[in-house]
Amino acid sequence: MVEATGLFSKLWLVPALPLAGALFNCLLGRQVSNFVVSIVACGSIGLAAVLSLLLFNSFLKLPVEQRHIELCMYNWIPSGDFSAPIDLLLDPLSMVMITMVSGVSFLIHVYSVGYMSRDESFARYFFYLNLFVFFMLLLVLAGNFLVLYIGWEGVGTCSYLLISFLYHKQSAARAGLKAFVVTRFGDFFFTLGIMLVFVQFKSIYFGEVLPRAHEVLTPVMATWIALLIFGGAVGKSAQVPLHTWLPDAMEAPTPVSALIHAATMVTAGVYLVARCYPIFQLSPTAMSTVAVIGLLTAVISATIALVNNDIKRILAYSTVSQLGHMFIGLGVGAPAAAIFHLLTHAFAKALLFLGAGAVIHALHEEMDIRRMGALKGHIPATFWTFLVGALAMAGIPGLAGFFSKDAILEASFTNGGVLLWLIMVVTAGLTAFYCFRLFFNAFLGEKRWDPHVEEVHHPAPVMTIPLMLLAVLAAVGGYMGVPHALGGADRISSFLAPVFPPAHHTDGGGDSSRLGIMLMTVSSMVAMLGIILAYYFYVSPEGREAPGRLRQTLSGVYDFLSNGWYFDKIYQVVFVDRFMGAANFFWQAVDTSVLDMTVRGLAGLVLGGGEIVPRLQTGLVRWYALFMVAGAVVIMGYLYIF
Amino acid sequence: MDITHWPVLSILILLPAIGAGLIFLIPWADDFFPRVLALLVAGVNLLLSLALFRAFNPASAGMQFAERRDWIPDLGAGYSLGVDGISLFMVLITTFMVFLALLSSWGEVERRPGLFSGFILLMEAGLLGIFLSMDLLLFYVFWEIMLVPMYFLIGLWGGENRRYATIKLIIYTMGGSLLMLVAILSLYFFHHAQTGTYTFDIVQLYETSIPAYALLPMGFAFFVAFAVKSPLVPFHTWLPDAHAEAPISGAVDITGLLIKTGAYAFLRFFLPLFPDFSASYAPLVVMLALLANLYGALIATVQDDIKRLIAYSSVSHVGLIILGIFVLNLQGIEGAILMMVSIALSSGALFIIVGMLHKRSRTKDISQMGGVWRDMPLMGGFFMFFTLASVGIPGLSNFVGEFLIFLGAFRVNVIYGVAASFVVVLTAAYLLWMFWRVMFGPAPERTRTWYDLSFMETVTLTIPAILVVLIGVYPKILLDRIEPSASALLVRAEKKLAQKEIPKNRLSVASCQITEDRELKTEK
Amino acid sequence: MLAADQYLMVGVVLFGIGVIGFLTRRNVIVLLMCIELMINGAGLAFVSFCRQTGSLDGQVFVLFAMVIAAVEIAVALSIVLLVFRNRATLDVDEMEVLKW
Amino acid sequence: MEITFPAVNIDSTMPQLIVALFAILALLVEVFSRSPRMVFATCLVGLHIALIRSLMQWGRGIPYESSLLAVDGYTTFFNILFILIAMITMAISLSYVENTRVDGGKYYPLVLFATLGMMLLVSSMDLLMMFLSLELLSISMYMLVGSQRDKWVSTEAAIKYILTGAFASGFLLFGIALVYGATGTISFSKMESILGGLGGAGAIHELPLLQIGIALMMVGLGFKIAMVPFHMWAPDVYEGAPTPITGLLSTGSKIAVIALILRLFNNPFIQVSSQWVGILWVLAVLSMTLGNVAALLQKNVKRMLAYSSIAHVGYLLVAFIALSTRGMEAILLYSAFYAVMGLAAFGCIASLTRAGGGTTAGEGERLKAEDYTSLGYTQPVQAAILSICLLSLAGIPLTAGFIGKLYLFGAAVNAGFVGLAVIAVLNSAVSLYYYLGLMLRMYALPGRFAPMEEPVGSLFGKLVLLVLGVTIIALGIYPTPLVGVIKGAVTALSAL
Repeated sequence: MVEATGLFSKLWLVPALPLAGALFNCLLGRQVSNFVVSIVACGSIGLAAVLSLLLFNSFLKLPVEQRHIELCMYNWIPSGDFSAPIDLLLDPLSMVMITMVSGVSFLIHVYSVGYMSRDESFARYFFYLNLFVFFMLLLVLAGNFLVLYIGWEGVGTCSYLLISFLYHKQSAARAGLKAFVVTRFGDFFFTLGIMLVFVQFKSIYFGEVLPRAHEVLTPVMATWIALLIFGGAVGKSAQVPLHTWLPDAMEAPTPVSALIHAATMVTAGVYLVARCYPIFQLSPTAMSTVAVIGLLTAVISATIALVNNDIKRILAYSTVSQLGHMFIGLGVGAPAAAIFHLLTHAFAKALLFLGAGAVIHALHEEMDIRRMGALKGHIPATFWTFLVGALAMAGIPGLAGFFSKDAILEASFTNGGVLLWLIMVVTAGLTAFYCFRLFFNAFLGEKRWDPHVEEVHHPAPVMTIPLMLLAVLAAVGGYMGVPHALGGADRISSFLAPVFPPAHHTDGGGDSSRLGIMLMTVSSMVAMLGIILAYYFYVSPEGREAPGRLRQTLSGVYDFLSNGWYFDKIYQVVFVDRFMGAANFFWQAVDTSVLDMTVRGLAGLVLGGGEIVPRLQTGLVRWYALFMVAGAVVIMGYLYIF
Repeated sequence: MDITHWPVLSILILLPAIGAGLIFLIPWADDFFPRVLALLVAGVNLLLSLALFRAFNPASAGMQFAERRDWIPDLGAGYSLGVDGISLFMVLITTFMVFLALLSSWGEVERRPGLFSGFILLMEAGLLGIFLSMDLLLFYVFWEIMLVPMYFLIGLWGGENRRYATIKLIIYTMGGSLLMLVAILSLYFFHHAQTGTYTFDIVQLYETSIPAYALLPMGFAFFVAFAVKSPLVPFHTWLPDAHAEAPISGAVDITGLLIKTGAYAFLRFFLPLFPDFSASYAPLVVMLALLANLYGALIATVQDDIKRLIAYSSVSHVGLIILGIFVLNLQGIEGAILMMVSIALSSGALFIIVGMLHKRSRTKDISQMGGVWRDMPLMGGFFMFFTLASVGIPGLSNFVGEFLIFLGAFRVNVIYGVAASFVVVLTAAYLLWMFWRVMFGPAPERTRTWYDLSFMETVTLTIPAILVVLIGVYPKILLDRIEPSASALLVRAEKKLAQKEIPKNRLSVASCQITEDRELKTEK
Repeated sequence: MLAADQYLMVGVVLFGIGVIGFLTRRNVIVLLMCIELMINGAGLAFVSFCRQTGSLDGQVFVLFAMVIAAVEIAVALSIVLLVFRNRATLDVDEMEVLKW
Repeated sequence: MEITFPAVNIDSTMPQLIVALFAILALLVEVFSRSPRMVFATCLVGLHIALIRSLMQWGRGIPYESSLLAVDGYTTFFNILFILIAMITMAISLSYVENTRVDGGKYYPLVLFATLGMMLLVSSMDLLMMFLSLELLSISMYMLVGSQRDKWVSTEAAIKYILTGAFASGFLLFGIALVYGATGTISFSKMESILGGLGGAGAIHELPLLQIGIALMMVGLGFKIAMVPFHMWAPDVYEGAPTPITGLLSTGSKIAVIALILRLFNNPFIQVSSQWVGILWVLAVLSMTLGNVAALLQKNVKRMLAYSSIAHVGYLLVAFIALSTRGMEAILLYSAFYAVMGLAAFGCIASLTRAGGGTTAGEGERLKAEDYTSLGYTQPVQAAILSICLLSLAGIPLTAGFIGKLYLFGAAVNAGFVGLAVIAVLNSAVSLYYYLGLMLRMYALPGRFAPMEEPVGSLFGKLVLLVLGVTIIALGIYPTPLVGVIKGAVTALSAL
């Protein structure tokens, strides 16, 4: 552990700057002009991003073994033998994360200035957004579990606030509540995990827990802890079965979806598992659980994305699916690949969402891809950048997504088996298909706009420039991790290596490079196939009827998919209705009936006595005398008996 | 201000009592002056308690600023006051919330606001008396006397059902506490039988060992009295009525403080007096607490009356507090104390907000609201903030207490920890659902006239908001001062258990946390 | 010659008649007479005990009791007069404004 | 057979003599001046002198004891208490008497005679003295109850009281006869030594005459203190009597009889007392419960307080059953407290009477509960004092009532009657409903257009009430001085 010195002692500024921005916008946002608000908001994030880059620069200069810097701020919760300080940890993993988070956040902030310009709650929006960035940075910089938990809950809260941002919409309020409660359900496991960690280690510092994990934990305990922590990740990263909140979260303004529900917050689960990787490594059960959940998620959400018609929901399901990929990567022992995919996905998906935002903006809040089309000529910048994003998502060679996805595919093949790999390749094909289904429907083909749309809104430069920058990142971001097979250095893996202790198996031997190239070829082909199929279905004149026909023949499957595998409905019946039923029962039957009636009954009994007893007092003297005589007789009888 | 040589605790209690006396006795021509007087007194008391906080020695586990005089020497009852880490924050939160209650009810009380302020001051005196008494009889005096102003606050300014609410309040709390009086007397005579001295001094009574046959009924009497006040399911049904029928938010806040006395009394009196009872019945109590936690959350979900909803959420939170106390370890107890402070702040502020809504809407029915955010964004922000605080978002005050309680519970029994943390999910669900129904969605036409917060109202809400953040971010201020007293409490209970040679499996967790030097400190 | 015990029995019977009379009759004057019977019963008991124990206390007591009874009756009659003036009745069962 | 005339110690019986003297003097004044105020003044002067005389006797050991009378610390304590009660009764009567057209010239001397009865009753050392003083007290009270001659309720109360009272006296007298028959003496001290010589409770059981006698005596005495089931007269008479007399009935006459019962069960009947525990246990529970429950929904305030006073007898019995020094202390303490509370409460009601009260029930007086709505804003003094009384009767801390109940229930718990104490506290909880209910009513926020009302009651009356109110609070906060006095009185009784 290295004490923070020099520039690193200013590490706290990275989260503090967005916090300052947030506070400013919270307290004064209503008093100052939108311009000031946006300057403060973007400026604070921008500074944080610059600082992150500077830190990165200095970090790279450190020898590898010193790349673990802790900065303790103060002791937050000291209680007996428990103590949870606010401390920050800068290691390669968090370094990468803060750079990505601050950078992408900055771009999205800038974009938002244009996107939200006409919103009356401009300041509130940036307050939330800045606050979110603060919590996200705190999350990734956390030096112990509880600080991570602050960030974890904080981002969830901001996500809730932003999903419900359009307060007048019932659907937005509903989606916000759902997002919060579902993720909170995951957090329930996470807190238990934290407590279990403390009980086992008497400490919650990453620096103390993780290195000692293999000494302290029995395999069973490791499994428990890993699964509990993974429970949190499942909620936050929208994995099956807790994925249902993310599509609904698309009620949020589009930049929010880009930032929170694509690039950063939802990946926190991946980050968490990666962070606790030493514990997961101790438990094969946990590892396979992670992989299986990831696989299920990837497949299920990819299939749902095939049939959805809401531009943002398609992207949301795509996000869920890609997160599934990352978890597969983690589960099969390739955490570096997962983090790599996290980064490239962040660029690409942020780009796609922002592009989608531009589309929606252009068509006056239209979200249904069936009522779009032919936007290519109207918003060319969006068109081209979106294309880059879609290609990157689809995994076309040369773009960012390709490298990272293939790193995971390769690891799955070697560690997980052919079947796993095959399913993932098919999923990759589906990904390419739905990305381009969306792309073609939105930008090509004929106009199917809503008749009310007379004129297309053209995105302002503040919106297009971030798009372009993200497009560049999505295009070239993959070059930080060109695999050895392609003659690259796979710098990201080696950079992250200190965080992830080597697994017991070796990946990437001399023999594997040829295998790697072969695998890449197959997956690229499948992706191409997906794109071509999408073109055939949605652009080419011959295939125009195909989707309809397909829907007819496979109507059962179609319904199943378009209802999202009926997850929501089942949850409604099994959990929500039951819960409300139980609540009503306890209120009506137990609280107001049994308990309240007991009290009322007792009171009624006494008060009823108050009605009856005075009736003894008839006012008749002889009756009174009778009482006295009776009393005398009873007393004498008592004395006689005893 | 050097207050170490003042009888500062007496002043704290007497000042509001005298203030109330002045308000009641002087035939004021106008309601303005009594209100100003009350605010002044509450303000001075707040400052005084802050000075007390500054002068408080965080390292000491014993009673500080102790005062002791004979009161009824014939009975061995003393006028004996003292403050330690456990009561210090109860005192602070009381003075603070009373001040806030007076501030928030400034424009809210329409009829006889002067009298209203007088009753609030009387409540303050009683509450502080409860928290500062070191003599069981004195404690009982304050414990009982609290009910009178409470009764009047609800009975005079209450809603349509106020009569029912007051009756319930009286039946429950008086029934419970009078039984405790019998138990107190029994304890007192047992002590005499063992030592030959008549005394109500709790430090001496702590040493009394209660014969086995009397343990259960006496423990039960104390338990019921405290459980009613807390209130723990199934003794809780007075609270929703009391909350719902007190239309003035200030009065509700005070009720909020009143229920803290139950949990406080568990800590101060029940644990040290009945460690064996506590230890052997702790699983039962914990079950009850967990049940309360879940039960309150469940019922809160389906409430349409916003005050009832928050009241049931209090029931749920109280379950957590009791859980923290009865897991009998340091984290649990510290968490419980923190939680009491936090809930007073967050629920108190929520009630103030509900009062503000009520002032504008004349309704407590959630279905009559909706879409309020559009016209009252500022209030919405505060509302959101305090709702989130109640939900237990880290960085805000409730989280710290909650987490410590969970941790304490988890260490004792994994099931406790699991059950308690699960309810947090439900808490989030019903509180945010409430928020949604009130603030979000399309706004009905009539809400248009609901104006946003005035300056005064903003100030009223800002102060607790700052404290919520402060405690959430830097709870060390509290924890440092609570810890010596809390561990001394555990040590004492354990020692008493050891004397009785009862298998002390329950307290073993506590023992490993408390260091030797602290034990020595308690000895002094 | 009757034994002392038998005088006592007469006293008890007198007392009992008084009690039963008080419980069964409605006229105020009769009630007062019943009370008189009770007191006389007690007086008889006193006297008979006096004979048994040989002390004079009982006889003294009887004298005082007779005086007291007279006073009581006098006061009662004045109140009865008041009642009669007010209500023109001597039926105790009609004096029931005060009840419950 | 020799007859000894007991010597009378003039010096020691001075307070009693003074009261008697001034009662007669007042009657004479009435004859000559026909001014009630003059009578009032005479009586008050007499009471003051008697008070000073009694105070001088306090703490001087056992000045005097004969076969008829004992003047010890116990008696002196009660003498002072009764004189104070009489003074307060007179004070609260002053404006009431004038407002309700009571014949003050007879009224005040009767109060003095009643007081004399009480004083003699407490100092009685034999059954004859006891019977005579009890009758003196009763007959004075009969007349006082009926002293509102133009009001039917007063007359009805009087006839009911005298009929049932004389009926009870019959029982008492018969009981005395039987006790005399069983023991052969009417002197308390002889009785004690005779019964003590019999050898314990087992032998007592062989004396059916004694047992029946005591039982019949208890009927007569229980009637006086309105103990269930001999309480039936109380609500009616309390309601109908002039309000200050109700106060006197519920305090003075009751306390005197309780003091007597204490003496009886401590001295002559001490061997029998353990047999009575079971009966008294039941009667205590009945009295408390019946009194409180009946009061719950009572709409007439005086009647409510009457039921409440029945309940308070139950509370006193709770401590009585303990049969311990602690219990006696508690009873004495509570009696003193109850005297203040009861008189103050009825004083407040009396003081609310408007001038020129009518002839029918309740007219001119505030008796119905609804008359008390928002009273706190129109008659602040009376409402405040009445509130203090109610709080004290309810046993809320910082009032005398709480300390009293603490002592009472403490004595029961100490003697092992925990169950009884539990019932007693539950009863206290029930009683809050009506005490606090009335209080809440008095402070119900007045409507915007509530009619204004002039304050009633004389300044003098209010001052007296104020003093009583302050006393209740003061004794509630710091009872220590009174506790010391009572300890002295109890020691004196036990020393006999």
